Amino acid sequence: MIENLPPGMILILGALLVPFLRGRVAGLYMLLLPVLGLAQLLALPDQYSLNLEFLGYELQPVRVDRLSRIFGIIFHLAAFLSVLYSLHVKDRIQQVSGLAYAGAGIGAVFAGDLITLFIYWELTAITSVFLIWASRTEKAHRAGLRYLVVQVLSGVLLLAGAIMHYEESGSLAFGHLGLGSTGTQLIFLGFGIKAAFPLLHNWLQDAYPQATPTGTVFLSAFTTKLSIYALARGYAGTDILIPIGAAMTAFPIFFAVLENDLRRVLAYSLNNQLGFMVVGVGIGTELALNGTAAHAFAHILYKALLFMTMGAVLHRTGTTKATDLGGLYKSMPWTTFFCLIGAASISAFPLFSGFVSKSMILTAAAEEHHLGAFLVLLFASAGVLHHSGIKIPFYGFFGHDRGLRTREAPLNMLLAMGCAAALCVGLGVWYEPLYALLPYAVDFEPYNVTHVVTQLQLLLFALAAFIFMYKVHLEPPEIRAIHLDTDWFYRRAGKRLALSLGASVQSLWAAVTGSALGVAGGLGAWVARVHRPGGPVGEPLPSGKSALWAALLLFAFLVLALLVSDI
Amino acid sequence: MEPHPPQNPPPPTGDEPGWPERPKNVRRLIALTIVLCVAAVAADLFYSKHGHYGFENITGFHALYGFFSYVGLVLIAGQLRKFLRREEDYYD
Amino acid sequence: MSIKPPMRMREKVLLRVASKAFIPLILLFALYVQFHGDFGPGGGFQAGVIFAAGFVLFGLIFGLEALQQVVPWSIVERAVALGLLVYGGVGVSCILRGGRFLDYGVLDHHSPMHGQHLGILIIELGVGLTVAATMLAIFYAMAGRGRA
Amino acid sequence: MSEHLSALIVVLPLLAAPVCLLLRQTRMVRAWTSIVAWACLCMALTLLERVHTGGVITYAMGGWDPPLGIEYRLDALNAYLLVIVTAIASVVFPSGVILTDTSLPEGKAHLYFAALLLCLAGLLGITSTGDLFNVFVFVEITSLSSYTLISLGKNRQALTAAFSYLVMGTIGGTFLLVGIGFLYQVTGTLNMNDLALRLPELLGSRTILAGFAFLMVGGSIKLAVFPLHQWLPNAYTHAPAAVSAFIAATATKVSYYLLARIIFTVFGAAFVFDALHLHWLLMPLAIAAMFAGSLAAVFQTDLKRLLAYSSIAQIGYMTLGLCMASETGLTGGIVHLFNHALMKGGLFLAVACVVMRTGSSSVNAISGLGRKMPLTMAAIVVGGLSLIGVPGTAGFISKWYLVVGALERGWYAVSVLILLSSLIAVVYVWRLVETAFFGVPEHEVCEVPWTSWLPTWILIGATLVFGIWTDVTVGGASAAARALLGVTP
Repeated sequence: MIENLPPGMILILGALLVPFLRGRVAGLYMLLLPVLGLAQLLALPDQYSLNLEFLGYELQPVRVDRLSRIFGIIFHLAAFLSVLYSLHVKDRIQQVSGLAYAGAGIGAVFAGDLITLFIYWELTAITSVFLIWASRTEKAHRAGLRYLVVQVLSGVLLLAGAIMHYEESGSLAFGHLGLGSTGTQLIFLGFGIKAAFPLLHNWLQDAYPQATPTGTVFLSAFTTKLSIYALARGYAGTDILIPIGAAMTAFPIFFAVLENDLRRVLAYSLNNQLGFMVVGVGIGTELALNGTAAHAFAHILYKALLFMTMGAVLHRTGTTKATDLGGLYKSMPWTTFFCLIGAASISAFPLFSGFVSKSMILTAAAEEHHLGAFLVLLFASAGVLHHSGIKIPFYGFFGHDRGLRTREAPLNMLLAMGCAAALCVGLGVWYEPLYALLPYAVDFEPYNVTHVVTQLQLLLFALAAFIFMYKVHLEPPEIRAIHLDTDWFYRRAGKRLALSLGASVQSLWAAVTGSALGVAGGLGAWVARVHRPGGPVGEPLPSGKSALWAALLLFAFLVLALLVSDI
Repeated sequence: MEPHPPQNPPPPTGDEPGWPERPKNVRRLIALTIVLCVAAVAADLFYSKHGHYGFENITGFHALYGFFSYVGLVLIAGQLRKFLRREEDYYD
Repeated sequence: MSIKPPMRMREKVLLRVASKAFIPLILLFALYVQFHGDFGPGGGFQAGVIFAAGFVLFGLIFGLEALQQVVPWSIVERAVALGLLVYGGVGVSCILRGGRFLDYGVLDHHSPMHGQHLGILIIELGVGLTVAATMLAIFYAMAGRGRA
Repeated sequence: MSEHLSALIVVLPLLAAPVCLLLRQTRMVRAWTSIVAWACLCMALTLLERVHTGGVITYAMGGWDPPLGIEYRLDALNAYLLVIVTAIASVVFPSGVILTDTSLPEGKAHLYFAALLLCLAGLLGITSTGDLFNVFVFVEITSLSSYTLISLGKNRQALTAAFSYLVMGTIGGTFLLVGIGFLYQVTGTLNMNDLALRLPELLGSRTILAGFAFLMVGGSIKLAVFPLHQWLPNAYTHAPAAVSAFIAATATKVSYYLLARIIFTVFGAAFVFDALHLHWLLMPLAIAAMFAGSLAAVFQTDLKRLLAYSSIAQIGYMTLGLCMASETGLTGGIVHLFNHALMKGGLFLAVACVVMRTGSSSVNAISGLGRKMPLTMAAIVVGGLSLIGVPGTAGFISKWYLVVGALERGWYAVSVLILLSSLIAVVYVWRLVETAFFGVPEHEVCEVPWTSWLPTWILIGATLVFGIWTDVTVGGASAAARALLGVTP
């Protein structure tokens, strides 16, 4: 029985019972669900699959192997930590959707065919949007809708690609796909949207900071890492991923430097960390894939930890804007401490979890002689220190004391942060259990003198650079502002760009965008006018006119019939 | 470049500055960082590096790379801000 | 079309006397058409209309209230139902007697011809009942408009 | 007795209707109607089972053999339809919301139930008969009873809605009759199978072609194919909510059956699609319906109206399946017919529950009801997901077959359009979800009693069950598709 229940189902089905429970029982029950799920997963044999015939297609709803297992384990851990962190929340919608979302993410990881994958893929989109809407603000509402459209679009691309792939190859199995056909290219694009590839990334920075404090913790763990898993499964060793990943590591950090909202900073940093994994998938050697899996594992923990600390700040102060924060270490010492651990982990200081995983990817890049990617990753590693290692703790908890005096985070939040922090340090020191879980046999030692010294040099000098820049007042000040990103293209059409490009270009551009906007706006208005109640389609015609239509159609039929009546 | 906010606004609550806020301690932390930096570069002299690329074996390569990456990042970002900055209610 | 106030109709002696003489004849003729229907022109449909016409005439002359005392609405409604049930009941009884639905031949085991005859007669009766009742119902509905 | 089932399934509700007039008492009539519906369902299931094991069932009315007499002829397709229609009836009729939202005067409920039974009898009659003129008679029985039912809606507009439906319905019925007349004039027969045998030699005849055109347009009016759908939104909006549930879930389905029967059985796919290229006329209409219906649904402010426009879009999907004229495409169309009956029936019942509690069917009425009426709102959510075609729901299965069918024919653009129009459904469904769960409650209400939510959930639950367990629905639909195409299994 327990084997026949696909992993993730315990969480999805269990979530449906949550509304019927009250108080502590509900809390304990929700904590128990990920534990039970993990126990079920660990009880499954090492190589296991469940096959099913559906609509005449061979499906494989469950496929356990080493690659899916490690993602399954970390997803369960993340679900447990997220539930613990959000234990104080009374909102049933958040609880149900959070658990179901985690379950859908887990289910997707164990999907052995593209249809099952698609089903879970869309389920993650549908369940997670509630975590954004649960903020119940107008901004969150709009961001949630944009998020939903992008996520559903990614699923539709996946389905369309899967169907075309099936037409070409006759197989729906989700194994290595490559970029050989239009179908697999569509699937690649669908994965790419969810993995927040450069220029497709903006839904992430747009939506995550709008979610509830606890919702962001859930969101940070599953969606993007699911797509990293999917890329590792289907497109390992695809060269184009290396430049894509390198760009992903580099360009978000510029935005992170400028951004004022610290949760948005973390969203950019999330993007940057995904870049490391994408490069790892692109290199595609055993070492690189091990590094990707390990980095995803470590990353989920420290990123969740960082989002948790910012969530606690938001919970207590109502803001995460750098311009409003500062000096919180006095009121929230434990949160500060955990934040520093998270910062050290993401910056990959030796003895913290980021170090043991990121060095694998860097080494793999060097071994395969991807010089450009290697240098970019190195640059990005120094950049990580800026936004996540320094900016988050410094502006959030130290910096200028703005006189915010509040209480320490609630106990359940502290417990969750403590667990995550313990895991971050634990994996950095005692990394063998993690390495034992990796998809391939590991022949890699993170703590050799070269690794440690070079990493320390990189980080310490970057730190020195921070002090230097801060002292000479070259550090960009925190200001109340937002910075444009690709969402600008769909949130604000191209007029403004023209302003900085000179008058002649401006007028041309304005003409072009003006007419394009005019056409688009006109089309939108036309659709609305025609289909609104009272419009020609949205309101039934009087009988006379509909009778006229009937006559017209009869005429059409008769013409059609008479045209071919010489058969 | 934007005018800097005042470096040390008085804490509005008027309570004692905490340990990390006292200038003496800040100086100590900076000194510690410099010592660690020097130590890290000095360590390069005492073992044989195993970088994959030749340039990695230059003494202090990573230190320089880290320092200039950071400076470059911040300076470029500062320039980008001129183009990308908008008021907070830009999209509203 | 509105009906003129009944009081004035009732006052006209000629109409009252003539209709009193005609109504029984109309009903009798209806019955003739009804039972003659299986051999000659006629049948349940025509008979029902003629039958109802007799009552309508009564209603026109003596007023709606008087007619509704003779044939209350509930009777009309039940008669519609009953007629249909007679019709369908014959069909079902054919099945019960081992034939097909509406296979009158089986109604008389000795002579299918006689069975057919019997079947058509009962069915026409049902039709006549329903049609007459429906006509009256329509009349009630039209005449009752604007009163409630 | 059992060989008479194919006649009894029509006769029983037909004769049960007058019995309502004799019973009169509302409670007894309600119970009677439910029992009749359940009995019909049992008969339909038996018939379906028998068709699948023993092949086509024919029944000669009154012992007169076809083609002279009226023949009832059941194959995999009509047996499947009978099950759908009776299943919906046996869920809707006993429902606690059956009298909600009506303007019935005191003590007149028995007339309403009699009309419901007549409507059921008409639908079952159209489905089972093998005689074209008999089809026309039952079409009229169905139409007349549904005009009555629609006019019983709570608002005064119900009367005008019923009247404009009457006008369009009469035009449709007349077109059917004219078409049947033309065919009879040339062939001298009304039996569909006999027609199918005689027609191939006469297909060049202009009378036949004109008859075909009249039949198509008449059927299209009844089915509410895109530009002829104008009667539908008002009728569904102003009818009593339970009547909308019943009619939306059954009447258009039966009209679809009729069109499919005329195209495939009487005239044959070879003539209609290969020679006449009908799909070049019908397919644009189907696609226009998918988009226009869904887009119009987005802008509606009334729940019933929203669902009505969504129905127009769904009819578009089914018609598209018809145009494909392949086994996969027809399977998709027919299985969508089944699934759409379930989800639209369930959704309209859920709306009836909303009307029962709030007295209004506007979209704002469900604002914030997610907490107050969780079961009803959950039903709307699940039904909506099924309308979109989210995997795990029945809607996904049918859209899957339609997409695959389009790909098989090489109509890649069409398959993309199916997916795109589903995205529009996301918009109107999420509007409901959001209003229900994130809106501010306007009404202080509580959940409806079990007699009302249980029927809703039977239908909605079925969309979930048939979203995963497809043996019965897809199996039945593909058997029906093969029967239409004349492929012997």
